[in-house]
Amino acid sequence: MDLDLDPATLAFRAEVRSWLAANAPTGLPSMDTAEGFEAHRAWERTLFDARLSVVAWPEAFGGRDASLLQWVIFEEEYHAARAPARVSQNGIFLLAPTLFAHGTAEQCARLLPAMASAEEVWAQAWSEPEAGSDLAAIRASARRTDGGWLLSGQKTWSSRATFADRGFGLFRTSGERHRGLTYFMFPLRAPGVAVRPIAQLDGEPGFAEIFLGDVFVPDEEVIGEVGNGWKVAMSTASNERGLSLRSPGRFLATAQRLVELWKASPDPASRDRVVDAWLGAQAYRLYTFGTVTRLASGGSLGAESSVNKLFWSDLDIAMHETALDLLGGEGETAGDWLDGYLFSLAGPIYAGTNEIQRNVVAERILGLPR
Amino acid sequence: MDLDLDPATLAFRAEVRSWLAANAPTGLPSMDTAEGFEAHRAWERTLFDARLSVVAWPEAFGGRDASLLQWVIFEEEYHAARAPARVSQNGIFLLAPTLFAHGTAEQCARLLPAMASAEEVWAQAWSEPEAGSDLAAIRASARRTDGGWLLSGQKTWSSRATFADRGFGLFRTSGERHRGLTYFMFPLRAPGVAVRPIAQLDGEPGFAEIFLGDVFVPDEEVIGEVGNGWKVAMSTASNERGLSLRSPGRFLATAQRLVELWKASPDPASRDRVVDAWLGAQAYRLYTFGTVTRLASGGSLGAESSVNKLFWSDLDIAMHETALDLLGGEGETAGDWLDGYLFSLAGPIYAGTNEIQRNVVAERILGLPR
Amino acid sequence: MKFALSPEQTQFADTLDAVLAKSDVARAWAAGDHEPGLAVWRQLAELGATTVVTDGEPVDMVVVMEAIGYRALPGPAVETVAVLPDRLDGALLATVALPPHVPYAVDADVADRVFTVQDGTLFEATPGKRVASVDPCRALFEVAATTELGPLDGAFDRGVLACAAQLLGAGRALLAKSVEYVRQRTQFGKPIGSYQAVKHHLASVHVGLELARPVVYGAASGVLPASAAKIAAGDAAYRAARTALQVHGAIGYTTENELSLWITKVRALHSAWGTGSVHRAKVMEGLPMK
Amino acid sequence: MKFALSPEQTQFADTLDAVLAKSDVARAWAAGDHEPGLAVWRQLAELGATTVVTDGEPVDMVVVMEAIGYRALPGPAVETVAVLPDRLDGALLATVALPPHVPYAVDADVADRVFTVQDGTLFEATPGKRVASVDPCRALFEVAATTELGPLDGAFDRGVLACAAQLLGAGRALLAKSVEYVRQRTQFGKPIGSYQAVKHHLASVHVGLELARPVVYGAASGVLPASAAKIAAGDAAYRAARTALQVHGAIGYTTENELSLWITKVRALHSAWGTGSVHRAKVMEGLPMK
Repeated sequence: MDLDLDPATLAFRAEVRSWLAANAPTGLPSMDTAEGFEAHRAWERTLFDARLSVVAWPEAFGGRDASLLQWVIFEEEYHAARAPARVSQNGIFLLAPTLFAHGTAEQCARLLPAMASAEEVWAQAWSEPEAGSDLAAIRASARRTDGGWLLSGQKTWSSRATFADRGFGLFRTSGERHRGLTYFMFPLRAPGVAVRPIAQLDGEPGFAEIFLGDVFVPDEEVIGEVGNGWKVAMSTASNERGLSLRSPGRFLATAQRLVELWKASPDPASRDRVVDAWLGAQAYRLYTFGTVTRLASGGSLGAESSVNKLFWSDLDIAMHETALDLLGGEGETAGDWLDGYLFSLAGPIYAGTNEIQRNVVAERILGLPR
Repeated sequence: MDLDLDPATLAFRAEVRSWLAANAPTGLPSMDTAEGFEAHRAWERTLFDARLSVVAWPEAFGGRDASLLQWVIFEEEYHAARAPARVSQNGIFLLAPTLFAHGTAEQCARLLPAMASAEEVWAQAWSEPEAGSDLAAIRASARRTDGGWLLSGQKTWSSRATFADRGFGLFRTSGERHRGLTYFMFPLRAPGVAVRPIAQLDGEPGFAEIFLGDVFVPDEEVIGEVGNGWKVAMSTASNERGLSLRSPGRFLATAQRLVELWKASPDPASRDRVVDAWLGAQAYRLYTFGTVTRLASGGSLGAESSVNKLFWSDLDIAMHETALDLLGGEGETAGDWLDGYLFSLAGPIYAGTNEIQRNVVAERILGLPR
Repeated sequence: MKFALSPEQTQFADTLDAVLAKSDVARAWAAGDHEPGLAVWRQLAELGATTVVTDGEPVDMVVVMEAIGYRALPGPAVETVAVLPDRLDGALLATVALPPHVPYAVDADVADRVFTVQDGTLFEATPGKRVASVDPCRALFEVAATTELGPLDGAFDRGVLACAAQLLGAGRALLAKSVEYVRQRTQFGKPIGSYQAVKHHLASVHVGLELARPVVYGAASGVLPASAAKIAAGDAAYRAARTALQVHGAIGYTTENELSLWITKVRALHSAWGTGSVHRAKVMEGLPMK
Repeated sequence: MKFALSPEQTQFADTLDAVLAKSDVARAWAAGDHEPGLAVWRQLAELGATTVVTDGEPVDMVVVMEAIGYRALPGPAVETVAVLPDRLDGALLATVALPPHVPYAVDADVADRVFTVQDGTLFEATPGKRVASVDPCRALFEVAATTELGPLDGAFDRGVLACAAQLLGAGRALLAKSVEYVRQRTQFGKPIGSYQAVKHHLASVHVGLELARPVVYGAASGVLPASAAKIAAGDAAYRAARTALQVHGAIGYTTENELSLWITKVRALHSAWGTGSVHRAKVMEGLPMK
């Protein structure tokens, strides 16, 4: 399949492919174990040293100023090589876009290189026990103190928080529901912070609860204006749902493995499910190239990111279910496919449940009444 | 498959089977044409003369006092024989249960035999332009006059009204939303009544609009008490959604035809859809026998009829879609299967849309908050 | 492959739609009165829409067929625009049967030229018995081959892609009509479009169409097989049709409402030019092991 | 076939559930501490639940397995209750592998007796390597056949039916837990169970389970093949599991919440004792042309 890529992008693709073939490790332990976390951190450092950790970032922060198209191509190669999952993903895909859009030059210079090299690994801290889909119901608070703020409260379902270094999320600085929130970064390994790991379906503590009791953070840990946290968070929330966290490469690689699994032992009754999985990945790829083209000509990624999320989350589950069904009695024990399956199950839940996303599509894109 | 039927029921089944084999016509023109309507009316008369038109009714009204179980068996045989669709169905399946429950002895004696022989064919008149899912929004009114009522207003989507003799529905006798409604029967061929046929997807006028301008009906055409029409209608609404209008026989017969279609030219990729169709029909059959058993021991068919309706309406469409897909390029022209397909499409809409039925299941059966 | 239409293509699509939007010719066509529809086809021909395959980029053909699908224009569109444009010889409309997947020639009673393709060879043909389609605007005819005209390469694939584009356009129209209806239809005192069930139905339709579109255009660019386009657009449009009927309720079930033109056409096109099963078999065959 | 449980069967089910409801033994079992679970199994054995196949009506076995599924009791339930009850010889638990569809013997580390069935012949067996299941309560073991014990008729079909009944019970539990959760969990100021999307998800689960139940009991009565039961109950329970996770959100994704016991077990049982494809092939094979 020829996408008529320009020579520079083709050269970039070739470089990434050969570098990954030579360098990408396989079989790292789960990043949600202490040992696996450090192994993944070390791998990200290697990636960073090859300037492949954050290719689309400015060179000053460890990137290559690559185009968005090249980043998508990088992701295709990364997943095709079955290179390790990115332990730094909460930082580089969720926090970094916010820093680029709303952070100060000082914040960017101080935080981004260490994020890109995984010297500092970040955990997201969006949810609270009473604030899931209803994120504006946040209760955790920030109280003004000399030169900074005292953070208190409880965050939950914080991915990577079990082993990460720092967190980011919204805290209440006044009583107004949406306008009383401020975007903070904070340490996870500091006095007053307690992290309680929570085991996920695979048995590993992929997320955690974070308890904060008057944890001091200086003023420079606020992103954007005080009281403007909701808008700051929402302006880049589409990154989580849309392009960055789920690039097509992941699904293309899974689809190819599924086709190979089927062809190794073709069950005609399952053929259509396999074709649909493959086609879904192709569709998402071309759709993404369309989005990238639009963004490159100055468009923005708004409610449309909900379309992405609905599609990839359903596709991901369907592909893994198909694989498990193809495996028959071995489906119950199929390590890699089961890991991917359990991971896929979180797709329709996190980053805004799919029910919320369908509301967004209906109201903001189709214009249906609230 | 042996259901351990009692000897009387087995004998009844044998009688029905052999009578239908000898008498059931095939290839009648559509009942929604003038010619077809009369052909169907004549067939129902033949059926009535064999006392097979309304087997579960009392003998006095033309039935056999058959058990509900036997009625289900009758339906299986009727559909397996591919006997004609019942032009009298609105009367015998929707109005008759209401008359049995709420009608006077005089009404039953006067109306039921002529209904059973199709001497009088009935049309339902539930919907109005502004009252579809929201049936209590009815505006058509009944005004008191000497010895009776004057009906005025507009009804729509009235099945069979194009050629039928009489109609039944709710009319407003006071302003209260639910309690201001009264259940009336009325003539369709009388001064002041105008019927405008409406062509359905198959091009035939399967339903119609009814315009009533001060149409006189005597007091004996009210069922139940004045102002109690909503309760009267709802107490037997489950018949439409549940057992009677969609007995398992219809789906068993369709499933068998689908299996034969598939086996004549087996496409392995479609096998599972065919099996699921067959299994769905079997499930609905056994589920119905369970319902019949429960009703026979004094249970009632309430919100559970919504479960029926959701199941059979989805099943019906899935079976016909599968058949059309199996037929390839001929699917576009497949007379019988297309007729059945277009018919099936109405399933999730009429007798309360499936969206309303899912609300009912969630709220009344599962107890979720309104 | 380009991932956006060029300004010229966008303008061409707008021009076509302006012509098509003014036409309300389908009911007349179904009743055998072809003249109003033929007038629209003449306008399209003047705009070059029936010769884009020979004159333009492959994507242009998809632009034309999507526009035709969006407005449910009757006539042998796939056949004239995509399959036989170089056989028109100045005529307006052509039609063709390609057994087994296209057993009949649509609108052979009105097409200027009638063909059949057998095993890759094109024949002139004469129409025989008429067969009823679920879409009253599609008059189907059996055909008998007469003069052999030689090989016709890629005819089926071009037809498949054109059919996919037509389905995509029809699906988009069904969604647009549904959105419009549920915003104004009220029940229980509020627009039915404010109910979450209706919202979610239509949101799913939107997602399906949004992801089908790049597959259709990708197939036009040669990045994906034509079969992929038919699968994606066929399923998305069919879902749009089913949902449109469901949210419209009984009014969508009448031929009085224009919705039925799209609903029956999508059902017909879903069966025409190879079913999902046919095309999934083709796609799987072409998939590499690595 | 009877279409309702007898009063005795209903009472038996209630008695079993009273025993099972008091047990919270799954986490211990998963951690290798079998004693609390074995205590429950001893109570079940005293009630005759492990010998219903030899002593009772076929439907009784389904009653037992549905009850076990509802409470997610760990242990080789299908194997002990349905496949090998006449091979217990006074022991509490037995397990068996039946390749190809049951490649491993579950809980062979704790079962008193271990078997394998090859081509319809029963062998004593010794457990080998342990293999991890998605359900942490299912310890799977490779087995090696030792002494031949002769033919064992109907073993696979009995296992399939028992697995279907267990799935049906698990599906019902998942729905009950979901209903309970969405009634009390509030977001945006109201219970999430008042949102139409949540209502419709759970209504569909209910319909699936309601229609699967008569298929399972129909298979127990010989009216339908065991494969039909596995298809219907497997799909209904799987849908219940997927929906339960979705309406619970992240809390359902933790092993701290008991929901995960059912979710992972349903996924495992969906794969065990023959997949949907295996059983659909069997059903189709058995369908008459008329």
